[in-house]
Amino acid sequence: MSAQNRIKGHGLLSLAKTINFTFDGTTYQGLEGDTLASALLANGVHLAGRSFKYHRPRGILSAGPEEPNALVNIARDSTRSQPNIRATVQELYDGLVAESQNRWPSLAFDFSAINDGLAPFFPAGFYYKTFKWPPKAWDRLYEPIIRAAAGLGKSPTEADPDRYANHYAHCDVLIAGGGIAGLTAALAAAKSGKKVILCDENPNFGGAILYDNALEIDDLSATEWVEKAVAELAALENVRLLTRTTVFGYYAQNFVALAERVTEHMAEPDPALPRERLWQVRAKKVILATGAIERHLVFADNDRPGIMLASAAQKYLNQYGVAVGANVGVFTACDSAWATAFALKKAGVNIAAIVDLRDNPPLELQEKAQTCGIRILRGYTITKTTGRLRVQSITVKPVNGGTSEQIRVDALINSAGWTPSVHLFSQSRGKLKWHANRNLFLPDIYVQDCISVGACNGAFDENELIAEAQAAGNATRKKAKTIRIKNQTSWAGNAIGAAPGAGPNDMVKAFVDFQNDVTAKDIRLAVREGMHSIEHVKRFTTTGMATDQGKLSNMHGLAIAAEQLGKNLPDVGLTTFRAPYTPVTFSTIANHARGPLFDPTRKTPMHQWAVDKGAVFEDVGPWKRAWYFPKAGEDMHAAVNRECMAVREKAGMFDATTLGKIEITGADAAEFLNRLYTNPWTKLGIGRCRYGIMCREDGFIYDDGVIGRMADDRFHVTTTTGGAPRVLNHMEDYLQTEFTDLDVHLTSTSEQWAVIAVQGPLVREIIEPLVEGIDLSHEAMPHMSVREGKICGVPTRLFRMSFTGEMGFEINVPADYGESVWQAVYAQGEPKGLTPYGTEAMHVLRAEKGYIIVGQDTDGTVTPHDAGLSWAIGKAKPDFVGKRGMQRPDLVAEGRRQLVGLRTKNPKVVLEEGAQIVATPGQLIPPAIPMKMIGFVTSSYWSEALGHSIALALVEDGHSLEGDTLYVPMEDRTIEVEVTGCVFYDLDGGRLNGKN
Amino acid sequence: MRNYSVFSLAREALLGHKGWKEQWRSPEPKKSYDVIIVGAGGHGLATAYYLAREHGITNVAVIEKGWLGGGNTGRNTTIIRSNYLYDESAGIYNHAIKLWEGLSQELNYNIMFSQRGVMMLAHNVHDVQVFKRHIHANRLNGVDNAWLTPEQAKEFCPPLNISKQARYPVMGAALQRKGGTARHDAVAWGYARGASDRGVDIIQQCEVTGINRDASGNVTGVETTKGTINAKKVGVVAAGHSSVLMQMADIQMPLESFPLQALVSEPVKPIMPCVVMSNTVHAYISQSDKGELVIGAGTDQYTSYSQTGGLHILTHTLDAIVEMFPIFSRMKMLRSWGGIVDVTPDRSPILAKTPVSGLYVNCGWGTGGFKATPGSGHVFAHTIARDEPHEINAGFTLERFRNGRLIDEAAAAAVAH
Amino acid sequence: MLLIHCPYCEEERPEVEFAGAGEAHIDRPKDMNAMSDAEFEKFFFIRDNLKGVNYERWRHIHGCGRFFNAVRDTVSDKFLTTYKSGEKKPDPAKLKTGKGAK
Amino acid sequence: MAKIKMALARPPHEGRRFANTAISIEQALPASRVSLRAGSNELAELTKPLGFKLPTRPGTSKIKSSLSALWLGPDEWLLINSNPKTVSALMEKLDTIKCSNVDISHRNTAIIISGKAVEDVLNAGCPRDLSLDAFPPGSCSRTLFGKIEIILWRLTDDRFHIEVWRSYSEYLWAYLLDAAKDTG
Repeated sequence: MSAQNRIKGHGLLSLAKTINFTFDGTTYQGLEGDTLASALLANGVHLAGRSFKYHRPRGILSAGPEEPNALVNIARDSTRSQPNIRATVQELYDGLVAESQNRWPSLAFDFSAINDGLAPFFPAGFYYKTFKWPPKAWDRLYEPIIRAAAGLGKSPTEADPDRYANHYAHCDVLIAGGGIAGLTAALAAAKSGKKVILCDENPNFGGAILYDNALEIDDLSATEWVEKAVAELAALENVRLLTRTTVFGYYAQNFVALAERVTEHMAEPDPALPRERLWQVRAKKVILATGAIERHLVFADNDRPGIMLASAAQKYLNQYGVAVGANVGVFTACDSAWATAFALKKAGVNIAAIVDLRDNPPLELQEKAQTCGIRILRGYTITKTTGRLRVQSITVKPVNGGTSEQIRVDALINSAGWTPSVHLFSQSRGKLKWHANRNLFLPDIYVQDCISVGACNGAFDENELIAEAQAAGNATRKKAKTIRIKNQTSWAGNAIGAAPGAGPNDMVKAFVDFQNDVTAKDIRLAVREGMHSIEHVKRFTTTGMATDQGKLSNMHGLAIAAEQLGKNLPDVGLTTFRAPYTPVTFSTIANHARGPLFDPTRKTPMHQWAVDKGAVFEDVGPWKRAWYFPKAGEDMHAAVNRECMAVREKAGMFDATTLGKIEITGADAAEFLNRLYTNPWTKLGIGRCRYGIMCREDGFIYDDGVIGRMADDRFHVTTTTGGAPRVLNHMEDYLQTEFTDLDVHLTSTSEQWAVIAVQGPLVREIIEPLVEGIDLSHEAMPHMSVREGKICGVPTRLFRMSFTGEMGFEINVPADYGESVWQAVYAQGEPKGLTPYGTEAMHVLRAEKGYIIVGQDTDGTVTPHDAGLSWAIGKAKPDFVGKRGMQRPDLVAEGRRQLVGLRTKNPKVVLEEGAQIVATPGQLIPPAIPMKMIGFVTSSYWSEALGHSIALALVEDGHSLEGDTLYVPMEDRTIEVEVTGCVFYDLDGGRLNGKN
Repeated sequence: MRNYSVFSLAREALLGHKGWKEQWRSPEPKKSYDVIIVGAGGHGLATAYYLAREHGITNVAVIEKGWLGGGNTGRNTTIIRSNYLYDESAGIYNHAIKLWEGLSQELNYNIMFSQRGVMMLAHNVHDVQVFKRHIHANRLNGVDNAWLTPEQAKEFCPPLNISKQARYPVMGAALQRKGGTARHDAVAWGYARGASDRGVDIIQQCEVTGINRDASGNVTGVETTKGTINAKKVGVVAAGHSSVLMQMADIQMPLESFPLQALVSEPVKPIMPCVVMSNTVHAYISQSDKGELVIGAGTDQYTSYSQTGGLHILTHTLDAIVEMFPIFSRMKMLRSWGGIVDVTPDRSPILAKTPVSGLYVNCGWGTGGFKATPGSGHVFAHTIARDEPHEINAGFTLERFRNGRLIDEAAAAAVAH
Repeated sequence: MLLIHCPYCEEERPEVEFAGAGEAHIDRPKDMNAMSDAEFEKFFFIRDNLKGVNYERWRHIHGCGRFFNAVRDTVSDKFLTTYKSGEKKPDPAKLKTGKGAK
Repeated sequence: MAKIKMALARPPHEGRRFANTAISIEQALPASRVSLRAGSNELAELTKPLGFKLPTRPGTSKIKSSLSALWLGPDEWLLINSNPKTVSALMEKLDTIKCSNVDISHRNTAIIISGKAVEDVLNAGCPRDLSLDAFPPGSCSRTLFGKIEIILWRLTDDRFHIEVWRSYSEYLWAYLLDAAKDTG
């Protein structure tokens, strides 16, 4: 189809550069530089969408981001489907495919439009009053229907292949809005040496001149002036220009968020480019030059396709060379719509009439209208419009009564005047002031280093606007040069609230919020129902809550509510403006943090070796840890049994690198440990280790680990894997803020050392040949000792310790050597049966010995006493963190849950971790709910070495129940268990020294 | 009270809806009341409603600094569940669920309680252990909560990503089918209407500036921006402002108030059939009846009464959402906002008498208060009326921070070590 | 994202480099064992949680690693000042709340 | 006893590099690193073993031949010697002085990033103002990059040295490459 409404000699686009696009399956022709909306209008298409609630046919209303109606789905391909795109903002590209939304079967005939006929039954908030019976029917019947009807577009259904980027930026001056005000401020700031970022949401700078190009600045046409200004700025080093970039959020301390649309306008985007980029800008000063948005008039049936904002019609004409109709009516309370009428007339469009609510519009406008033969209806309103899919006529009537007249039109442009865009100012938490004489909220009290200039500050006159902008931008004392302005368009005059003919007694649909189908009636009803605060009105009617966030509707809603309440408008309150200014893509905010960059994945130096050995990994905090090493045909159970038996009978090796490590140095290191751990440390000899427990002040177990003394003033502390950062922070806190008297320093060495645990009866003979300078004999190096020497020729801190109950060593080597030493040890031991084992086998082995895992066998409510670790509390110590806390009444009371062992009566049954424990079988049949639970299973495994299952549990007064029978009620059965001690294997611990 | 029904709606439709009366009265405060509730959020209004309905105490004022339901009630993500670990928690949240189930009918106000199911994702072995512990405890407490395999989780919530390649693959989920969402404003309005109709005065735009006591320290009423209002009993239900109000009675609270943010997407056709929560990946998401994805973010790290938070908090929320639901990558954030949540050391609420005779407090719900609204109001009304706690809130005392008998839901979900 | 002046690095740094560390000027008693349960409760659980000028601790955890104190208005979130831990509580009356934060 | 086979060092991302017209990223060679902690009274004594006065102005560094000292905190410096073999000697020298010295040569690894787009690429993940006036050559600081902690050290106008814990280096590489995609 060719574009019949494109007018030669108008607009900034080249008629030569045609491109094709499709809308609802029909292919149309547009021009490079078009928006989807301008291209549709060029092709005479006004009908672009359906409303949210009544599914009324809707046309293109605006030419900007405030558009509530023309929302479409655009899909480059199945993975790049994008709902709710504003046709008025989307730039056209060759091959663009757009679909209308929220209609079935077609846009022209939408089945759900039946809602419109039933509208009387669906007033604001109707759903609160019904759908209550029968009780179960709400989420089974009514809600699914309401949900299906609601929603606009469809969510994408495939993962998004595009990339998104982030950029943190800093500047002296950030300017939001690149109209005349923004450009002027930018020039002034840049010339006074400031680092400037200027951004605008449109593809080009210019702002309001995109509507009004009659203006002359310094004897240049507005367009020429803008080009010159932009060129001047682009040439400056200290200026960054960002187009297609929306300032969407204004946060504390001048932290401002921008969304840049990088590729959305391209036919074939370079895959290297991000689709969108988030800019997080810290500005010393923010200049808001966000302009103003024209309001529609609230009158009967003001939502028909073909009815649009006057400024939009002017933009379509002046920028895109598109006439929005051939016989256009004008309905206004503001001078600027007259200018649009004149421009359209000049372009050969018939103006059916200018209907002005005001009795006395400015004389010069009336004279000009007369000279170009436009009919003027002063003091008139519109009481009715016709046309289902496109407006066909308007019915006009004198405001003060009189006879009606129907006038045929094929489009109606209207204006209620201009609303300053104070959204960002309000987001900055500045306070607005109501100016009754102009019906405007304007910035009043600033709380951040920020200034509003131009239309968003109420300066509708270019001379005033430019002076403001120069003053705001200019950081020098120099007086700014004066700029000459000619052919200004007046923005004077406005109307707010319902127009005459849409009053409380008129039974008409006069739309305030188009997308959410909120009429003046709805707002009056809300007030009648007791919604006296604008927040209530908003929530009850949903006005201002659609995707345009009330850019057009807020002021009207306020005015109508105020009128109904008989209050002054500001006393009804103003709903808070919230970020974002316009909707922002989730992934633009997430940007790089997707897929592999969602969260860092930490791997040990031996990770690849485990991968090559076919290990299955588990996530432990940020770490990937080898969980078990299945051989061909083995399931987890078989692999873990094999790994456990290897450790018990021969030897196993385990990657313990992820354990946290902290080097504690300084003359008072031992004293520091005395205060931070429950155990005593002063007497720990050099070369010896001890298991330590850490509590917080509340006396509950916080972390644990083995600590070795390397020198009088140097300790090697280990922490749990997940606890490492927390523990270091906890220690630093006490060191820096409480125990400032101590000479101690803390350094994380978690990643300095790769740690290879070798455990089992054969480990000594396996590693001995690799070790230099350390005597590994029992006598020279007993259990719980540490030595420094060399292994495989590299320095090592070699610990003699065990988390399995077998003789064990933990080989610490500098991380770069970890893999190589691991391989050497494996090569040495493999012939003797040395077997790599994972975290699961480690868990089984330690459970057989009753060693706890903090966070599994304890849960932040368990004291060392509860865990059976009273022996680890330094009774003699005057104080340590947690000592006082564990003396509180409830922590010393009877009936606390204490850690015990459990054996199932049926040895083959393995309890489920987390299973709850009850005392009396009497509760069981019939199951009396609720049951009194006296504890739960914290750890539970099959013990291949013992030939029966084992479990650890926290049980009320557990320590005194040894030998008793308790019950574990499962869904299908009840399991009998016997309470035992925590140690199941090698009760006298002889194996630690290679005995038994 | 004008009955709400499809019939009254139809009748009004033909009369241009001129017949609807205001849903609640907006009276000027009287000199004195039997009970004053400070705070007209869901919990406060519910308390007033049950005082009137269950205990015949109708001479009640609910005093609100702003507009009713304008605090956390109107700002939260409306998740309702009761699959908590400890008996006390399970008790009160399940009490709430039972009340939720009949609430629309009882209030003659559709609060849109939708039992679409709340699914909590397990991403590592430790999560699995913790969730299993919850599931077993819940079963013995009569609370529904079921374990799902990743495949079952995907079947229940098709948009979910259960790929093994995910950074934190889904290892399973705990599903409470009776959990779901409700329409937050409707809850406040429904209770307000019900309370007002029973004689309760709801006084908005009236800030409490002091709590008055007699010589022997007993409460005598409150000072407000609309003058002195007397009452022998005052219940403070002020969420984020609880510390501020309690300080007026010289009571220091174990509370800190943090900013909590939430956001919604543009509305789309139904895609999320249930509520999904992940503590490990830090994201909470559901879809409203309007079609917006409703997403809860985390708290900022500093105390604040500003009702605003940092963008980096939303960044971490949305990267988590996109990780769990890659198909939502191109969805757009439509609106974000902040509330003030009052957090106790053990993350469990305080619903109790105070050392000051005649003063009662209901606070500390942190990020999870909405789900408890009916249960909380119900037992708090009992506590005020009888001057002694209901057995269901007997454990939620102030004293527990002195004797150490905490109800530590947070600790019980301790991080894997 | 707040901008926080680190008294050790002597410049303003983005909030994400810091970790909030709760209310300031709660000292650990020299003799914990002499505390009553009530005193322990106050020390460990009770917080001012003031609406307005608040004294709080921060750690420049991803910077110099130091703990320090700050005076911040919890209504505007503006910092009145920050100071090294161990220094005494500044008098809020003497602190001016300027435009922007700091 | 048989001769022990010497273990091999396998530093992360050995020899890894990326370059386009605007940015170059390369894995730094292994080096000696010591975390040095000392109070103000100890500073004087340290001058001799180090061969220079430690920088005491926040966020500044000092380089003398192969040894560099980076101010990280009021009592904390990172010592880097480009020769990986010198760490034990350095540790021993410091052992004789009242200070805290901990060998972290293997805890950290480093990436060198340079080119005209270097500030843009770093600002994709680092929230700091990296302009020359705010962060001139010689500046160094612990900070954040995306979700990880790094030490950022500016060597010249368009060349940075980034220290990172070894297990985070994979994330750092991936992020830098992602950020570099649309440069050059």
